[in-house]
Amino acid sequence: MSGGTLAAAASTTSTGEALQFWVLGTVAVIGALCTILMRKAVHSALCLAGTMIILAVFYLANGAYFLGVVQIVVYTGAIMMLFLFVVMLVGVTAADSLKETLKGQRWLAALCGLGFGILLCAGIGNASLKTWNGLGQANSGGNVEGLAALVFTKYVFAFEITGALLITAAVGAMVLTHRERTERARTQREQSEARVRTGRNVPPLPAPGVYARHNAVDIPGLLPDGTPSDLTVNATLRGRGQIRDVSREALAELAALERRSQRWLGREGNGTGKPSGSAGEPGTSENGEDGQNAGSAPNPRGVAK
Amino acid sequence: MSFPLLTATAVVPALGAVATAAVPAAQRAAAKWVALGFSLVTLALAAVVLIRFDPGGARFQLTESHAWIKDFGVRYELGVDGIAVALIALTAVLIPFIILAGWHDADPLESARPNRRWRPTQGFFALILMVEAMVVISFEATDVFLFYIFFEAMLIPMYFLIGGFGDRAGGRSEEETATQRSYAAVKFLLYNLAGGLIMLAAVVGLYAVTADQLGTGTFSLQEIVQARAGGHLDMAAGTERLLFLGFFFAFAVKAPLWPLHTWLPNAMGESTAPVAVLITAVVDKVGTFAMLRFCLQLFPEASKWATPAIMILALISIIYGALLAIGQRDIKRLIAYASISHFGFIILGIFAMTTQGQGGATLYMVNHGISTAALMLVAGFLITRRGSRLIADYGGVQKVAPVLAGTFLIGGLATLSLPGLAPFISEFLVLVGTFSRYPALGVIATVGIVLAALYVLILYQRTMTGPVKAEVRSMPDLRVRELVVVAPLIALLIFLGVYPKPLADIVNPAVDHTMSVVDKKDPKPDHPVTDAGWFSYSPKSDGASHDGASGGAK
Amino acid sequence: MENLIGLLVAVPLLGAALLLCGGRRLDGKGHYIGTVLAAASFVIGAVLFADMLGRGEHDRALHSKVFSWIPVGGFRADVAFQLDQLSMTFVLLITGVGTLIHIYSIGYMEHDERRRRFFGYLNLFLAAMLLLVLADNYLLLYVGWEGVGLASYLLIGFWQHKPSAATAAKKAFIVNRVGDVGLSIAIMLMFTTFGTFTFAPVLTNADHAGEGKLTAIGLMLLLAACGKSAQVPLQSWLGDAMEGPTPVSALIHAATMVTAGVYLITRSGAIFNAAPDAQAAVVAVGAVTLLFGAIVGCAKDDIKKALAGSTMSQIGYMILAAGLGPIGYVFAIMHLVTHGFFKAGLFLGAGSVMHAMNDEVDMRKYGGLRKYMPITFVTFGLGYLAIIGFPGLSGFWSKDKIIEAAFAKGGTEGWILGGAALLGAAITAYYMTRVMLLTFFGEKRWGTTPSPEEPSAEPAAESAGAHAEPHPHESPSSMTIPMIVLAVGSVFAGGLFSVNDAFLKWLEPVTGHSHGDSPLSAAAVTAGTMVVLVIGVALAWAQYGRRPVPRTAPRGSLLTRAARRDLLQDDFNHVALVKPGQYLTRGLVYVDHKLVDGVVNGTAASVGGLSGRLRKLQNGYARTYAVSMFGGTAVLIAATLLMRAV
Amino acid sequence: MNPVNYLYLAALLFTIGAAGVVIRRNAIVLFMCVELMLNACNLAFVTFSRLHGNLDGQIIAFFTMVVAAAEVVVGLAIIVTVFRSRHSASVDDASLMKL
Repeated sequence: MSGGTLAAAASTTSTGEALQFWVLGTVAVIGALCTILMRKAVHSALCLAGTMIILAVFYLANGAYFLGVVQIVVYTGAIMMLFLFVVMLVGVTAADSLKETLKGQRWLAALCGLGFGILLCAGIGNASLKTWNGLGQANSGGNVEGLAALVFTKYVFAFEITGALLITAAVGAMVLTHRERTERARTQREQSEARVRTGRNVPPLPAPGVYARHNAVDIPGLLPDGTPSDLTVNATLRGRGQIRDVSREALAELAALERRSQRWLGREGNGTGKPSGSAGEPGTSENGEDGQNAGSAPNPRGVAK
Repeated sequence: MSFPLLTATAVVPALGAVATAAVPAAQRAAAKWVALGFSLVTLALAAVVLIRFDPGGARFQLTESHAWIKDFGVRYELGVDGIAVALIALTAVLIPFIILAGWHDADPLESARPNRRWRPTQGFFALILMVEAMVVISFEATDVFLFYIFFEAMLIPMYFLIGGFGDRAGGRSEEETATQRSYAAVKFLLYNLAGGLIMLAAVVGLYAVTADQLGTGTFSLQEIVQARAGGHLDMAAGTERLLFLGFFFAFAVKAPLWPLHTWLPNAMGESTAPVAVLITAVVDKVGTFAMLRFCLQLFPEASKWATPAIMILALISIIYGALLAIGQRDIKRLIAYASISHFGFIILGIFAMTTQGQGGATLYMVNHGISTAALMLVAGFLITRRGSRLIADYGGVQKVAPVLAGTFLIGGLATLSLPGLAPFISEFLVLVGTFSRYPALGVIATVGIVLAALYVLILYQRTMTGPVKAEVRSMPDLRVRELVVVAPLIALLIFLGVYPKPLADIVNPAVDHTMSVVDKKDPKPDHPVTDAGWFSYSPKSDGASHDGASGGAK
Repeated sequence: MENLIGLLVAVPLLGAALLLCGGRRLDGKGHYIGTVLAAASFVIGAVLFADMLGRGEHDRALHSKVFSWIPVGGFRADVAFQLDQLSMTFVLLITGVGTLIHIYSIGYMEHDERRRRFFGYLNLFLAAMLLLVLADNYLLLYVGWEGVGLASYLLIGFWQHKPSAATAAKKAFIVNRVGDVGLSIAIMLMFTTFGTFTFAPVLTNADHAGEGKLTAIGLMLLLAACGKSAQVPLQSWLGDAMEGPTPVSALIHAATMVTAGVYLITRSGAIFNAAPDAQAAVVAVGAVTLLFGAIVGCAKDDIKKALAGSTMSQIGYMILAAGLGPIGYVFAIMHLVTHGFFKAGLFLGAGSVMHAMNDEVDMRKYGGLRKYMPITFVTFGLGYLAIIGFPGLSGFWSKDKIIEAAFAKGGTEGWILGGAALLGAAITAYYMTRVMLLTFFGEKRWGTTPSPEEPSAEPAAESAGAHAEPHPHESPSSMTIPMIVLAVGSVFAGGLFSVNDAFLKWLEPVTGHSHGDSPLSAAAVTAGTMVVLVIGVALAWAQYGRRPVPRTAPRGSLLTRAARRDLLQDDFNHVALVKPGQYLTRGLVYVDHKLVDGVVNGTAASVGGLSGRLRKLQNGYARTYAVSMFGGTAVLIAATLLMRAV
Repeated sequence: MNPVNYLYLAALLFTIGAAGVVIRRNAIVLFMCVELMLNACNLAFVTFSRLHGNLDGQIIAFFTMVVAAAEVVVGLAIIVTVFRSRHSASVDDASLMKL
């Protein structure tokens, strides 16, 4: 804050501000880069939020106190949260591969980006920005008052119009997201009849698998041969690809059970390894990663108790 | 101010178009009558214009002038000189006949009715009236921009007339006819649009030039001409030439001048005969008219600069068009190429820069309109009877339908400009006008006379004479409606051929003025005769004629 | 009086209008109307003639301006008539012979259902021809000039259902058109030279203009004359023109229209007098044609074509005379008139013969007709004597004078021309005697029916009547009376004219006259003519009189075969003009379609292809568009920076 | 240090944002990149207002924020709707502009 006042006064900045600029600026750039490079939307959002906060600091440093606050409150507070909500809606863990599908897109992007940046900097460079008459007297009556004066005198129409814009936006958002149910909800009878008509999975959909340790909607039920069935999982989760497969451990327990019973019956050697071998085969879900952490989490030892 | 006569003349057909289009789908007969009525009212108005116009009076008469787009100095300026009056009269006279001739042309479409709102008949006649309105106003406009707008807008109704109401007598499958028709329509549109766009560039350029020379840019013909005369406006030779070329290109496409002519045979061949008449007798005249009014008067110097090239092109058009007409197998295409040849004559006359040449060219526009209308319409009647456009499908028609054959022959004779019929006068004037300045060109152009005789007589011989073909044996002669269409045209041809003086008197002052703008004088005869009146000539007897004889001996 | 002149033209024109627009209801009496109107114009002509005789020699000319026709700038053409002795002569000839032929046609065309139209065309022709000779300026003359062309086109092609007739008509019109080009160019030249093309001022000031211009004008006029009067090299149409009905051949292609060329040259005498080169050309054309026509006439077996050949050569005489300048003008016109009489008579006779012979035209299938159709024989015979120049008959007076004039031209030129004229006279005697013998003497050769493929001019040849046994009979009086009248004319006209040079005195004020300096005395020339005459007749007699004539023509010498084909004129035209023309047009049609149009379509196609490729850029991926926007912005910035820098 | 560096920083951020818009397929991330660009602009505005010594730049930045907020609201709403119908938030899947 103090650095800000200093900067607002002087044409050149204090070392403090310079230091602040270099440090935070680097962070901001890194944040921005992360925003566009992270595979998961959530991470991007967080990085962006960071960058924005830094920008808020810079606003303050540039003597735009009001804006700085607004930046933090509105952007980092509201807008980024809105983003996060949508990310949740679309799927937190969903990460899109950074593999480029469009031919030559990367190169073009890089080229344009470089050219653009260089040109921009060149532009700033040969612009004659020598005399910095700071915001001293502009902010003399207080930054907020100054802004208010401007907003309600010079920019009053623009101000009103932005108000209208916001209202419109709000209404628009509601209209867009609100889904009117046009047709009557189908009764169970109709649904069953439809199922029979189509002939695909005639009985009602199976419930998700429920175990003593995993009681979650994102865990598919197991088929007799131990493979998971996606039918048992909510469509949205399936759409996001968030299915945790636990078929492997179930099979492992089965195998352990057999081994123990065999030990008791005193017949060793024959048949061992087969079920365990068979146990290894299934349990490949479409999301290997999830399969991994799902498999690694529990230990078979506890099951015995 | 007085009653805006010129505006009325243009607005009435426009209203007629609207009214005709508004006639409900059920009664198409009514639509036809409405269209005919409005065209007749237009004719009456044109007659009034003709009467109110005073040949000896001011250059532009019955003028109207209102500011339109102030910022660009565009004005709604109307005014007619003798040339415009003559051409307006021609248009107003021809349209009723075109409508009458096309009385049943749009009917075949009615049979296939996709829905209630489908009413081609109304559309057909409405479009014709629309074209009339636009043509008339572009004859009247003395503001370049105003002219340009209607010069271009004309294309829209024409496009639909060609593409929508084609000639079904191609002797081809329905879809092939359709493709040919749309090809012709698109070709017509593209050619003329190309010309028009280049002209638009020139129009803008003209505005720019006037703007930075006169201070305020203007499109008004009179202002620019006066400014030039007063020396306030002197364009650099280069710019003037470019602008001239921009204008001329558009007009040359419309006219059409070789080698920009190829759209005409397609358009005329594929469209119905009345529409073909509309194209060649009415719409194309705007092109030649505009050469006289805009090219020559806005850019006199450039016109003189370009004259040799244009004369050569016109000459090529004359000979080339005639030769191709001889080579055609399709009646309507033959007439189209004949028209190309005639347009060559018109342009030749315009750029000969002699009173005879330009006066002849103007008369030629009128006469060619009438004669081609007569020939083409009769050809149309013939084609609808036999259902084929190929010359080879006819023969001996004269035996079964003598009246039809007779009218056809008269139309043909007019086309080969037989003395006693109107076109002769204009053609001869053009030739004299050309000859008196460019003897060689004049002589070559005269060869066109022989070629014209060739293609007309070959056409007549192959279709009308010879043993009667089986297909034409049951061909009916002209009906009353058709006779009503043709007879007045022929009467007009004969009248204007015998007594063209009234027309000439209207045209001459305008032509003289154009000449004065271009400041060209007619070449003087080498041995002008003092007294051109009649006095008895008696050769010196014996003695004098001795040396005549001895002269023969030496 | 002046107003009567206009009436002279208007009356037959009215007749034409009536008959052509009148429709079927006039079919019954159309021919009477036509004839009466023709006669009326003759009467008017006679009245004017009487009036003209009543006036002094130098103020005989009348002039009447009807209205101003084309006034454009310096270009002033009036519809105005000028009736002087020269025009008067033609008026009488045209209306007189015309009327007679109208009468003749009443009988001749009796069985034609389109007789009304035929008379309409005849009246149209009269009107046009009168306009031609009465016009007081070249442009109006041009109107008549093409008008007679049109009439002749319509009449030659009167039996249009016959392709041969239609083709002949077209050919006639187009060849004439070539001549008309000459006339129109001549008019333009006059306009550029004198600023007017009215006879009087042009002719009075002719000698002021440069000789080069005058020569050009003269040559152009000659070209016109060649076209209309079937002179070499534009003579090819006359033979085919015989496809028309015989009265037409008599009126248009023998008596009047084809002589228009002679009128033109005589009328423009002043110009030719001042342009010796042009005159020389005229003379050459005349001499060549008179031999050419005569030779063709000798070879033809078709009676009408033979007569056509003779017409050609007789007109050759006239042109020759006219080309001689003041020495010859009068005699040219005189021969024109007498020729009008006897050639019309001969044609009518031929027509009557064909009428009798079921329209058979091949003379080798005639023979011995004199006892079957005496009147025809006598009239035809008189015409024959007249044309070969039998002493005392019309042809003798006029042709003899021309030969004299030819010699009077003086110098070697004179000798050559005179010789040609004499030779022509001999050949004339030969082929006319041949015609006479083949037709009227010898034993009858028409017993068997003519086979259809033999040349036949008249349409009835196709009808059943042709194949019946022909039984010659004398024609109805409506046909014989005109023949008799014409025969009388062809006997006495020449003599009448020559009584103390009446005709010479009559025309001199208009054409001027000079006697030239003849190396031979008139008597000598006359003697020479007589000798060659006898030789010609004797030859013909030796060939056709003594021994019987084969029904089918012998192969004949090379010259004969060439002559049968009009001395290869048509073949020449075909090879030199028609074929190349056809190739040219075909080629141009191809070029127009492939080249001129091809360029356009090619452009269209290429644009289409290009856009098709560009379309691929629009792949629908928002990010691609984003990149382009990004790049675009970069470019914009660069542009602004450059602007700033510059 | 010369405050012009703020401008350089803004330019850099803007470019990065633009590049992100071009590179990323996920609509949400795309939007974040747009936000980044807007913020870069705001920074520039603020710096300029410091340069000129008046508050107009800040006003503009303020408006920009408001507009950005509105844009985000609507945009995200659209994304949600699209996701509902197509079960995907990738912009490439919505290549419907091509017929």
